[in-house]
Amino acid sequence: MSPSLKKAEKFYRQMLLLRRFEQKCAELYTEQKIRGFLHLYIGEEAVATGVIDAIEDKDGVVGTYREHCHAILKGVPAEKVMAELYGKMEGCSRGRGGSMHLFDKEKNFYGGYAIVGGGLPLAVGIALADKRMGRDRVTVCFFGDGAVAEGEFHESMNLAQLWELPVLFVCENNLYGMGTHIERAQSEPDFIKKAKSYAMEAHRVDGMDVLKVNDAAKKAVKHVRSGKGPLFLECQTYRFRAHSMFDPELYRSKEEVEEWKKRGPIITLKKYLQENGMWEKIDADAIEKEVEKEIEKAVEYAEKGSWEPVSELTRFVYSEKEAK
Amino acid sequence: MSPSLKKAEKFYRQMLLLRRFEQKCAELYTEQKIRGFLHLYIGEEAVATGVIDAIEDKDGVVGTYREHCHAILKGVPAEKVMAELYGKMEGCSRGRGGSMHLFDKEKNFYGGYAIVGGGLPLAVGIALADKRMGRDRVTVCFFGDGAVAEGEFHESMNLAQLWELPVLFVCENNLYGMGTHIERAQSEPDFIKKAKSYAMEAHRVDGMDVLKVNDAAKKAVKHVRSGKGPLFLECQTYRFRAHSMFDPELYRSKEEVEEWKKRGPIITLKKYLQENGMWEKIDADAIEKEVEKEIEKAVEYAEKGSWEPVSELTRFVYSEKEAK
Amino acid sequence: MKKEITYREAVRMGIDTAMEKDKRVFLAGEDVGKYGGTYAVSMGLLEKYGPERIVDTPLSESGFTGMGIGAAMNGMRPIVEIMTVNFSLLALDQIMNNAAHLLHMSGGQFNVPLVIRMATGAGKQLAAQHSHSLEGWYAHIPGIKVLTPATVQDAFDMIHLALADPDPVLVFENALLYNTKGELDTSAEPMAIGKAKVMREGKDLTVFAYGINLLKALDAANALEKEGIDAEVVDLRSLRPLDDETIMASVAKTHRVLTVDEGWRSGSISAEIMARINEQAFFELDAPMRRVCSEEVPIPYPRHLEEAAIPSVEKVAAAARALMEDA
Amino acid sequence: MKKEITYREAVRMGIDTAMEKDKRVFLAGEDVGKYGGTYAVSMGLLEKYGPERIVDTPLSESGFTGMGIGAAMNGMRPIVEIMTVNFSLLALDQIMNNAAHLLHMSGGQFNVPLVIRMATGAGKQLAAQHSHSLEGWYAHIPGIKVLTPATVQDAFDMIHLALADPDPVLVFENALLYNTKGELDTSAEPMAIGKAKVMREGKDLTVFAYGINLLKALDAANALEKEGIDAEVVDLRSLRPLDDETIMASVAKTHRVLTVDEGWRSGSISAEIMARINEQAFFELDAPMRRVCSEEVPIPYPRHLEEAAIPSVEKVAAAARALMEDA
Ligand SMILES: Cc1ncc(C[n+]2csc(CCOP(=O)(O)OP(=O)(O)O)c2C)c(N)n1
Ligand SMILES: Cc1ncc(C[n+]2csc(CCOP(=O)(O)OP(=O)(O)O)c2C)c(N)n1
Ligand SMILES: [Mg+2]
Ligand SMILES: [Mg+2]
Repeated sequence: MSPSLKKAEKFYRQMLLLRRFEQKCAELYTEQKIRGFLHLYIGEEAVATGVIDAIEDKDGVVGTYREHCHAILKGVPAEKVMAELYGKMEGCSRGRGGSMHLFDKEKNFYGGYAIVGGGLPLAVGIALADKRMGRDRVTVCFFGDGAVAEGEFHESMNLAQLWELPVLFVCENNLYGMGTHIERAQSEPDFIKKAKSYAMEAHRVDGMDVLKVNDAAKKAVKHVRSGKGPLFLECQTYRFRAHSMFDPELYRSKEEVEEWKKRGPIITLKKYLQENGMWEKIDADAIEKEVEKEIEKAVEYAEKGSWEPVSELTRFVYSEKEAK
Repeated sequence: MSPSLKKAEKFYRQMLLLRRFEQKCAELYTEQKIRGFLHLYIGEEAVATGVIDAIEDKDGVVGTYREHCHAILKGVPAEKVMAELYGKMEGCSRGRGGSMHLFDKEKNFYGGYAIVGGGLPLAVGIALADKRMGRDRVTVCFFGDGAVAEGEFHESMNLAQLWELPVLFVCENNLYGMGTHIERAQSEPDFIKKAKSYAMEAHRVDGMDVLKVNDAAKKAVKHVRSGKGPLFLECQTYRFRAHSMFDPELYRSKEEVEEWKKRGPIITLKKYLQENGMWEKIDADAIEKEVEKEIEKAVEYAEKGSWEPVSELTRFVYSEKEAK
Repeated sequence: MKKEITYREAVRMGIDTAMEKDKRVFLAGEDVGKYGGTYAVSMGLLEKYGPERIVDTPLSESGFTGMGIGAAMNGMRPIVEIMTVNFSLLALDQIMNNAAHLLHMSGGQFNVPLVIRMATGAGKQLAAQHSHSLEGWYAHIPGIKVLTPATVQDAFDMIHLALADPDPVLVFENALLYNTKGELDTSAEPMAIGKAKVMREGKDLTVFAYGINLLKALDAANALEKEGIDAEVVDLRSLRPLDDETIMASVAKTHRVLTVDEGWRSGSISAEIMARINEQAFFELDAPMRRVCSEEVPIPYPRHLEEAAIPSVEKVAAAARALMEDA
Repeated sequence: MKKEITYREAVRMGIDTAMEKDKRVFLAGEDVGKYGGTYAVSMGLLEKYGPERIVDTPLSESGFTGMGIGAAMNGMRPIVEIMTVNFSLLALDQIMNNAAHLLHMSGGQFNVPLVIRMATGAGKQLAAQHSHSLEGWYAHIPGIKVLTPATVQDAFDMIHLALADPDPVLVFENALLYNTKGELDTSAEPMAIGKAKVMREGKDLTVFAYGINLLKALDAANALEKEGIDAEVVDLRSLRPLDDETIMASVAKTHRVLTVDEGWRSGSISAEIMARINEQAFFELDAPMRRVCSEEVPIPYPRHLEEAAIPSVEKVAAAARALMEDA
């Protein structure tokens, strides 16, 4: 713990950017600039922020359909993410993927996957390749509590541990898979027990506190990078918004949401900084303004972007170049 | 423990019947009377014998492709099983299923399933129906150690426990899934830990000792029948023969097999009976002869059976009667 | 008895009336209960029937589909909702190897009176992994039946038809249809499984379609009418079994065939319809049959590319025009 | 350079030579290592390459297929063996939603140079759950390629062709072919993916087939020859892409078409071939096209019923005769 001022400021800036970015997304969705499904990460920012800070550029990330923030944190420019949400050719997936399928090969962002659980086996394979090719790389795989019920979770956990692969499994436990509470989806909601049933090292952390997440993630990444095999990190968090933009939220009370909001990741960090005399050293107003500007820029970039010509629809069904 | 003489004799007779039945099958396979895949249970008889004795006629059984013995023990006449292995219309599945797909609705034998793991969700559903319809019934689902790696195992265990269904999961842990030893298939070979990760009651028993299996099964069935939810019973056993009739057995040593044979289920029971002064009270020769006769009868029945006319090939793709 | 309602309401009423009538019927799937159904189809049913009959499941498509099969084998009448066809691939082993095969491979002993409902189709900008149209593909599997309600009446009727069937029935509800409106007559005798329906009589060509594409075909037919082309439009309704009789009768009348479906072109249900017409009515044909299907690409997110990838009224009309020009 | 070997040996040699040449290639699947492969294809390779390159996997079809996709995305050249096509349904979500779609939905960034091998087909009395022929069904999926080696030469060549391809390639090896023998010329230039091959020239009709049914078609052609019917036989080799050019050229020559495949009749690859010929060569046809496919039943265990359910030399010959009688 006790982060440097620089790190604390970085986290604050990042989480604010993510928050404002997604608030803007919600706005743009009602304006119908963004279409399809839009799953916001608002409330959960501390998880991706704390974890992705703990890895390096060369490391890989596999995400879900709720991956805007992960992509941005991994270095995908916010403007390319926004352009993707618009469906513009300048987007990080050429506009074809939209919100649920962000990709950036250069940034080692291996994608957003919309079939729940579908990304886990890929992470196993990416890590296997790294191990076999002798590369010093870690793959981080994010997924929700809902995914834990899927068969692919089970198979992937076993394979990763059996072959001692460099994967960090990060479970973003926000208590709900859509409208289904974990208690109604899991006969044993204690996920640490599950991880242990694969003999996998496992830790749990308060996912609303970016500093705690970061601490746990650094230890986890160290473990994985050292060749000790995979690790399962459960981050206990909460989604403040609807599951996606269509969701009457009949399955939880306003009070429950309000209760969690009190421990929101940005508030929690701010409180820590205040209590540790760091808050005054940060120019929060300036950060807010910079963030606003970055988002404006992203929107502008997306607005100015172009539509992929229909004539290119069939490009990349297959590769244009031969394999190397 | 300390079974009645009657029970002990029953087990001895049953296991001998199963053993001789399958030895005959192996013979008939080389004579090409039986074709396709043939998976023998030889060495593992104590498991099915001990478990199925613990349930009632009304209870259900779901098996795998290694299910001849389970079918016979559940009351499917040996002759109908043999006719099925011949592919004759008098077989318990009209000859269409063969070795891997024995069915007998009347006997509540819900079938042999050849997709590993594929039977588990069915057992969950059968048990769910019983619970919802208020029937006092238990469903026993048999599967191997190899099946534990499949996603369907994971999903089924969770569903059964979540809904507290009357299923008894019996894992026939014979250490190998085909040629792959459990240590090379499972990052955590301790299956009790796995069951516990679903908060499921779990026990392990020596699967070479029919009396121990029977004891454990009786307790397990009591638990399940009393409405306390499912139970996972691991029976540690060993297959003496090849995985199927095609198998060079490169993956294990002759010594290993011989070591296990010393604790074969029939030998183990015999030794127990001898040590407890029960052996002399059993007319082993008579049993042997009766068993021989029953098998002869079964073969005769199968030989005399008829082939389903080709004109009936398309019958029962869909039901002939309306639903009730 | 007759009233104007949405397709969504018709499905809900179908489930509701069936559950009232038969205690063995239950609905199970992800978020069918507390959430009210992703497409709000089952909204309110949990309150009415309780969690034992409106069963929220964990994300375990293979597990709960297999559960439905087992429950059906054991005397119940489950309706399993697989939220969308896109997730049904995870349950395909259970659907093919168990649901579809059990009756035959058990020699007629175990029938599986299971209903599986799924939302299907593209058109909502949900991108590659959420835009599949695989109902024609499922129609390849012997042992199951495949229904594709396009109208409010069928949305209601087919729930009852499917539940009354002794064998597994898959019902594909195109997600774009949920908000469409139409008249429901609950006292009407439902048209049996396996019957296609001539929705519009015509003499120049026949358009075969189902689900959302039936509406596109009807719109195209209206446009074509103004150009003097008189298209017959047939709602296939059931992709397995296909109604050869109605199909061939229409071919014998119009002698020109256009099929429309949203599956990827190669190997979609259109190919099967064309193959059958070739076999059964070859000499009735005045011109090669044409098909309008989806382009052979994963469906992209942007509206204009998605539209370019799937059938549209314009594409149907254009194909019909071309068909009329064919020698 | 030329030698007579079995199909099994040819596949093994294909894998072996590829692994020697390229360190990025590895083979993973159930029992490919210590057991030597269910069909003994990989026998001896574990000893040669060790467990990091001949990888025994647990029973986790979805998991290890997805693993192969990830490894392919990250610079390796995996060959994933799904023991038989029957188990591939468990991996279908990974194959369709990831392997097939990744390149397109990532806007061209992530290609997936993955090879998936599976044994396919009936004929060994393995009953309903172990007798599927789904390769034609897989050919519906854009983004993958589907190869069906029928000869020893192709069994070898196609491993190399598939590995050289930048995209996912599924190779279906009919289990009955493993023991067949033929000549292998390792120095021959392999015939590209997507090319069909005329295996027997003829002028009266064309039989399109692949895999085991190619052999049946050739046998039927020999029988027909004695009756004065001169059949051309085309080995499709690749079901996706299909070689329209070769197909249409043959139709233009013989004017009569018979397709043979072991998929269930409705919606098998034969329907697609017929649809394309209807579209591209309708006026070349002298008679309706015919197809010989599997009956629409789960394949039963007994020999006589299994034979009745799938294509045979006799059925092909009979269909050819009938085709020649058609007006
Ligand atoms: C296999 C599959 N089943 C169902 C869905 C529909 N669906 C999308 S997200 C979701 C809930 C997932 O919950 P969780 O894994 O906890 O992630 P969260 O949305 O909470 O981040 C569901 C049911 C899907 N996309 N994929
Ligand atoms: C899904 C699936 N994958 C692979 C196979 C091929 N196979 C048949 S049995 C078997 C091993 C199963 O091992 P286990 O569950 O331990 O049962 P055992 O044979 O030892 O009784 C395998 C790999 C199959 N039938 N189904
Ligand atoms: Mg969640
Ligand atoms: Mg085993």
